[in-house]
Amino acid sequence: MLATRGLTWRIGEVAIVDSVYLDLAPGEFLGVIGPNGAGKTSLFNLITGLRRATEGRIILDGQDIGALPPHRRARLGLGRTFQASSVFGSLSVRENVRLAVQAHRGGSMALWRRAAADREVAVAADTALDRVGLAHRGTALAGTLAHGEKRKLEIALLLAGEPRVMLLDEPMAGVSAEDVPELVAVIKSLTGDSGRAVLMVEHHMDVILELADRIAVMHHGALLACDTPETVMGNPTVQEAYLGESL
Amino acid sequence: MGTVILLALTGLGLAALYFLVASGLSLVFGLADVLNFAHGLFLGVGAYGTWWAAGNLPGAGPDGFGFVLAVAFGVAAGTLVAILVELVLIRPLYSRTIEQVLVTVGLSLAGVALLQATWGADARPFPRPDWTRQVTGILGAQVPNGGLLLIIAAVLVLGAILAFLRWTRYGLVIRAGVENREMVTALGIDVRKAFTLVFAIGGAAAALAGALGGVYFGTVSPGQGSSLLIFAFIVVVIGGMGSVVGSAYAAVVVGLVQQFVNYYGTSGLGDICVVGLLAVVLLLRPQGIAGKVATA
Amino acid sequence: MTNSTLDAPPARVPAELTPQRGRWQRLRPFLPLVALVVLVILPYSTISLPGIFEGPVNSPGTLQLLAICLIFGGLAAGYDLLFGRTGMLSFGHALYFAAGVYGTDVLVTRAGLPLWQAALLTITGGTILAALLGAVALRTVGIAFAMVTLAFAQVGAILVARDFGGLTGGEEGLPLDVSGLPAGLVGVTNTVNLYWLALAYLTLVVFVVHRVSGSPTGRVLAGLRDDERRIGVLGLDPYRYKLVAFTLAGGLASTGGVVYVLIVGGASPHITSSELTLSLLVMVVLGGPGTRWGPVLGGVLYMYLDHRLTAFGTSDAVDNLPAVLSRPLSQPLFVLGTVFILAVYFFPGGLTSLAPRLSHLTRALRPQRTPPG
Amino acid sequence: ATACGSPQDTATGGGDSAAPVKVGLVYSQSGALASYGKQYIEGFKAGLDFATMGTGKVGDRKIELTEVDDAGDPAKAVSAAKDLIGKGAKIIAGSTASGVALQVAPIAAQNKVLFISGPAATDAVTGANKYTFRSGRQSYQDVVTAKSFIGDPAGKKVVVFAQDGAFGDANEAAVKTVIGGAGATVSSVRAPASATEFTPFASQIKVAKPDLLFVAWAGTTAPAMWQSLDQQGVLSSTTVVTGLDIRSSWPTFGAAGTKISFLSHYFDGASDTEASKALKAKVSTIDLFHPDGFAAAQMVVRAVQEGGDDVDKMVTALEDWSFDGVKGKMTIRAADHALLQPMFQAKLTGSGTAFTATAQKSLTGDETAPPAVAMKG
Amino acid sequence: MEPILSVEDLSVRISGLHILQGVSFTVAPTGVTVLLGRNGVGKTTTLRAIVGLTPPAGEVRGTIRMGAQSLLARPTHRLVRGGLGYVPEDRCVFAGLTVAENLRLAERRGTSPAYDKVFALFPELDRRGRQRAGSLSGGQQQMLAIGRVLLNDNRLLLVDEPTKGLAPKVVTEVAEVLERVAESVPVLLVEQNLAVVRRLARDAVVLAAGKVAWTGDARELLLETALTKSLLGVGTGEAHRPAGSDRASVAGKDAH
Ligand SMILES: Nc1ncnc2c1ncn2[C@@H]1O[C@H](COP(=O)(O)OP(=O)(O)OP(=O)(O)O)[C@@H](O)[C@H]1O
Ligand SMILES: Nc1ncnc2c1ncn2[C@@H]1O[C@H](COP(=O)(O)OP(=O)(O)OP(=O)(O)O)[C@@H](O)[C@H]1O
Ligand SMILES: CC(C)C[C@H](N)C(=O)O
Ligand SMILES: [Mg+2]
Ligand SMILES: [Mg+2]
Repeated sequence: MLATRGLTWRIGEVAIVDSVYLDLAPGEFLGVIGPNGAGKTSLFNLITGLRRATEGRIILDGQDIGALPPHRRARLGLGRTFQASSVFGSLSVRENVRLAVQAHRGGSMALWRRAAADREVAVAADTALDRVGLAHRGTALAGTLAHGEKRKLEIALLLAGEPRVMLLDEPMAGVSAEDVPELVAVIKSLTGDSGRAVLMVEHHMDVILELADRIAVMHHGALLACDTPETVMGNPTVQEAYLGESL
Repeated sequence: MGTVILLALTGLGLAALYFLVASGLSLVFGLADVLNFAHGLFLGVGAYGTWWAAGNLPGAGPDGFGFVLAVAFGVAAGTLVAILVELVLIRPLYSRTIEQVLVTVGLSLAGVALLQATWGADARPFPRPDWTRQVTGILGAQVPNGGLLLIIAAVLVLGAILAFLRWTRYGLVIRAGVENREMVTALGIDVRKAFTLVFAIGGAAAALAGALGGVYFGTVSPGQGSSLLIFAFIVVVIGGMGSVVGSAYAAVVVGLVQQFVNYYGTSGLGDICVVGLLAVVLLLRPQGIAGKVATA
Repeated sequence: MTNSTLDAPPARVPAELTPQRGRWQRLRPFLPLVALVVLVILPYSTISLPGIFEGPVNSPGTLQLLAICLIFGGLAAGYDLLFGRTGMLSFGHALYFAAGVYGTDVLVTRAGLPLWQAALLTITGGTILAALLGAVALRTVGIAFAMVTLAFAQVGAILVARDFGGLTGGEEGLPLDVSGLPAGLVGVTNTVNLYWLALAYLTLVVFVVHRVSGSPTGRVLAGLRDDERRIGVLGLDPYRYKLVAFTLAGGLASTGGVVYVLIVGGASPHITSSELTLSLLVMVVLGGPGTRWGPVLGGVLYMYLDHRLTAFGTSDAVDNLPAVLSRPLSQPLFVLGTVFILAVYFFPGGLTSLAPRLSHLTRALRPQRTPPG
Repeated sequence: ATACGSPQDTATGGGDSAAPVKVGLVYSQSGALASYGKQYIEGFKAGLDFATMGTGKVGDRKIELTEVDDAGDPAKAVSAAKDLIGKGAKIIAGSTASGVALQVAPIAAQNKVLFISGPAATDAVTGANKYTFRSGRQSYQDVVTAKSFIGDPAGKKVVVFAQDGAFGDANEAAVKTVIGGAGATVSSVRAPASATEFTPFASQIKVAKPDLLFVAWAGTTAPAMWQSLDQQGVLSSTTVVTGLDIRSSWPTFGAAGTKISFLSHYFDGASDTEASKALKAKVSTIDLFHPDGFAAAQMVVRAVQEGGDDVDKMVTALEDWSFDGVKGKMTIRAADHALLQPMFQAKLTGSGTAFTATAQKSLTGDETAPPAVAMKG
Repeated sequence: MEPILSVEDLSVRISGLHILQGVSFTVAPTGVTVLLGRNGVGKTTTLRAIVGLTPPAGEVRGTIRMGAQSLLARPTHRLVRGGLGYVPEDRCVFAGLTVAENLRLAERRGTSPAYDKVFALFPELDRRGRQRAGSLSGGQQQMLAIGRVLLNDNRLLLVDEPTKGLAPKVVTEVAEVLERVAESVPVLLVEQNLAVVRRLARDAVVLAAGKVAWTGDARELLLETALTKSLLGVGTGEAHRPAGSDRASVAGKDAH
């Protein structure tokens, strides 16, 4: 479904992302782990078009999307969340999600219709909010949410876009332990039988282990391994490079 | 040949003037994040300060050491006003960029009007040593000494500012404070001092521009600062905000383009070229010539 | 200390849910209509407000002043579509206004076109101009965008000042040839018609801005203001939406120019200056960016002060003050500038922020009553 | 005090033969032209005193002045004019800046009130419409005066150095007609009004080697411009003519001052008329635009005397009227309301801060008469 | 033992929201005191109030004392110079400055900065001295943020979620660093990672609904599953423990 072929991003001499070959099948959940600075976020930026790769191709459903701007890629079904929450701070939580739903329904340039009157958008937005458990915060300004709540909103925004390939950048970062299972359930429900593929960066190993079908390990911009969780966890290089001593 | 030299050197003189105004603007704008529309006021204060001192301050006058004293007084006055403006008007408004615009626009209107109320709308003859009215023959060109004086002053100011930013602790604090004031404070540094300092430096440079511009033009009038300001802004932006070196390059380019195009092309084309240059530079390199690439 | 009642989140009640539905609240949606009606019938009143206006409300001088204020109210509201609602800081908005003023003036005075044709051509032209220049300028963002728009406007100012082919009259400006104009728009006795025209313009702009902000596109614009990158990742092209807002605002400004040239009876170059754009920004900030009435109030107040302060400066009250005070106070720009500075400290967030604070005040002053069930 | 009225109400002036006559003075009290405006109003008040023998009255009717500041902004001037007309003023005078005069003139015509433009120099006010007059000189008269400096222009080479825009255009055009028409070859060097560095232009002029350089420059950059011309040796190599501005600007010429030939609208001592004595008694030193205000007041008094409240009668009364103004004999030409008036050649002597102007020659109103234009409206 | 910091009846309102509603607790003069609670409960707000960084729209009431000295209403830079070190939640390194410059900035006048200590803990910072901090990865930035504070001697450290978004290996390293630091300086730590909490904390303060819901011995809190469950919503033995949880759970997953 999504594939990268020799994807590389250099700044000067340094390869931040170094010749990455990835394949993501429909319905697959691929976890990405790797030490801080391995290039995980950078890889996401390349795939979603926020950065232009210096070499290599990105293929979505057989089409090379490497030259498209971010919004075109999104329209093709690529959605993502950000490591540092990026929500529309001056809009209410509900408006945030409605905006995402509206974007998904097609960005027609309606200047005269009343946005609030669109029932379908409203319903879809409320559904997404419900799924992440933020329904009770609908009227709050997104900018005033606590960090963990922003993460949830971020996922709601993603959900609203019903993407076919989802890139989640550390969705659990800063989420209180209490809410982790809930979010995990939400993320789990994203894949299911829908044929959606997920690429998720996460440092919470147990979350990765619970969700991922395969795990890719990045190190110094390159893919160190990409295999089933069991194999990856048993790999001594991975242990050395990433997990380190246990507490 | 003589014409080319003359145009080049007078162009550089103009560039020097732009740079003196722009350098402070760029620092304040790029580092303290204040779009200071009242910067022209500092220039006006510098010019009127020098003018006043030459006539009234004991020891000061239009010649020799007296003139140096008058300029020093003008620069001190400009610096003082800049510091006061920062302390009283801008300081309470940091991080409220848009309200700062309102205040600085208000200040530029009120300040110029105040100069006018005090000394009248008409241009006053500017006291200056006789040699600044003369010309120096350089390779067949009769180059105004006032312009040469500006060039020398601008080079000195450029060197001083760079050394300050690069090698002093306050330079470091200024550069960091721009990014995150709060965090600088959280490291135990009183960041507000640094911003006052930036204003003081900018005010001093602008006041110097006012004094030497007065020498160059031969007069002082209340609106002088504001009319230079638009080109100074263009210079700041072409050069890249916050980059003093960028401002220097940009000032040279703008000064020379204006001078040469005005001579060889038709009138008014020089200004249009400069404005066109601004648009082209920004479209190709939105951060300006020397501007730092924004971090993602 | 051990205590485990943990359910309620920190106390906070969203404003929308605060039960505060007095009679007043139910009237609120109709207030704009009421205000409009009052403004429409205002010229029938001979009421005098000494000190505020030179003559009775229905005198030509007062109506002329009001008309100019209304135009700028509308202009500021249109500019806010860019600045307050989309987060685009344009320093070149004066260009589209000037295009409206000079376009109409040149077409009527030099080309002899009937007004309606000139107006139509000008508004179309101004809108296209905004679209074209916007298409280029929007390749940049932030301060760079502000400066590119400033550059374009500056070229406009230079062209007007150069007076190519004697078209614009250079620094002397171009008086409007009224011979072909409808009689109802000419002459002091018909100032009221110009007033109504200005009111219509203001109403149009407020309505358009209101509708657009409430539309799906308006929602995207609000999103752009907060996080443009996110809009792209959601699948919307930020560039297209910004261009639409820019073009629309440009078209509204040109329309304002058409009305303005009729009211003032000519074009003069200082409407092309960057100061005008800056004053638009000042108006919006003065009133409260991103609010429905703030920019309008700001524009009206700015223009009112701009016109009336000249009279204030020459008034006896000022003349009789000691020289230290009367000299600066007789400079209108000194007073105007000082007003801006004070406004920032006394009404942070703009004039519209005054309303909630006033209501706080009245509530605090009112004796506590048990809230109605 | 709520009351209802028609939205088209305007006060109706006078009718009553003892009611005061309302005269609106709209001019620059603040802004860049404030000092011109100040001279104008001083002149006007002195002129009113002179023409009404100190009574301030025409017959039994008091002249009631309302002064309004336009700050140099046409929009404000138009508002003020409409306000004054609405309140019954039949005469508007003032207009320090050309841009203001040009936009107030149509208002006067539309509302059939008398408009007497002030210092605004643009030729376009002349012949603007039936209701518009002028109390000052116009650019064309400046140029004719300049021509008098070079004797026979035939075969001479003349360069006009002027700022961009209408003021420069008008001067260039006038030089082409007046001096070029007399056989000189005229070329021009133009510079943006906003320029601060004049060396390129000075070099261009130097290269052109003209027999006469006519400079039309207004504004605060003028001193820098003169300095550049001087430094590049233009002033010492050719005859340079320009208009003499207000006294406070003289010191800004610096060393250049004595090298320039000035055409002058007026300076203290240029004439020795009854009016000039009366004016001097009031203002001690007469400056450039005092005579314009003085003449305006004389015209107002004449208009009221002959016309009462009837504006058309006022117009007739002013047309073809000759009177003794500060400058000497002034004549209002009926065809286009040009104000024919003496003009002067002047020289500055002294140095640095203390120049004195002396008249070289004066030209009569007929000698400097601009060509008549058709009345536009 | 006299507490190093005592917070009494701290109340913070930010633009109308009553975020902290009378919070009182103390920080012991040695060891780590951990501040726990769900997302949005006001942990960060508490730390920021202590260090004087409440946003302009905010209003702080109550008393905050360090020793005998009241901290309220004193400017942040004074507090910090007085020995209050603060590591913010989102790192806040100066992106445009190099790593070395970031560190140099943190030096305080009149003290000798302990560079060797910092570089021994984070050799990465030494190696990357000339790199611009903005181009560091999230984890590297966190190291810089902590290293910056450790340059100086402090009387109390406030550390907000230092392990957020860090790889397990680095989490361990950071925890070790904090452990060592805590031997000489008391630390008030906000942390979501219970494994880290368990390793470091001596005392715990649990916030809920803008108030203090529980204070006491951290070990006691973590031992009592019922208590943690009711206060924090998790039992210590449950699967969904955040990052850095011990390998046992990893192994457990492996065994599925
Ligand atoms: N714009 C940039 N310029 C220079 N270096 C960069 C830039 N962006 C990222 N880097 C470098 O690229 C490397 C990878 O960064 P990236 O943010 O992708 O890491 P990551 O795997 O997401 O780490 P973490 O888990 O800490 O978020 C880091 O070493 C970082 O310093
Ligand atoms: N500037 C602000 N304006 C309005 N509300 C705010 C502001 N800052 C924080 N809040 C609110 O205060 C509450 C507490 O926020 P705080 O960041 O202190 O929580 P936290 O306990 O640190 O959460 P997390 O674990 O997610 O970091 C949240 O509900 C948040 O919405
Ligand atoms: C300068 C003066 C001679 C007159 C005035 N400036 C005008 O425009 O016309
Ligand atoms: Mg990352
Ligand atoms: Mg927090």
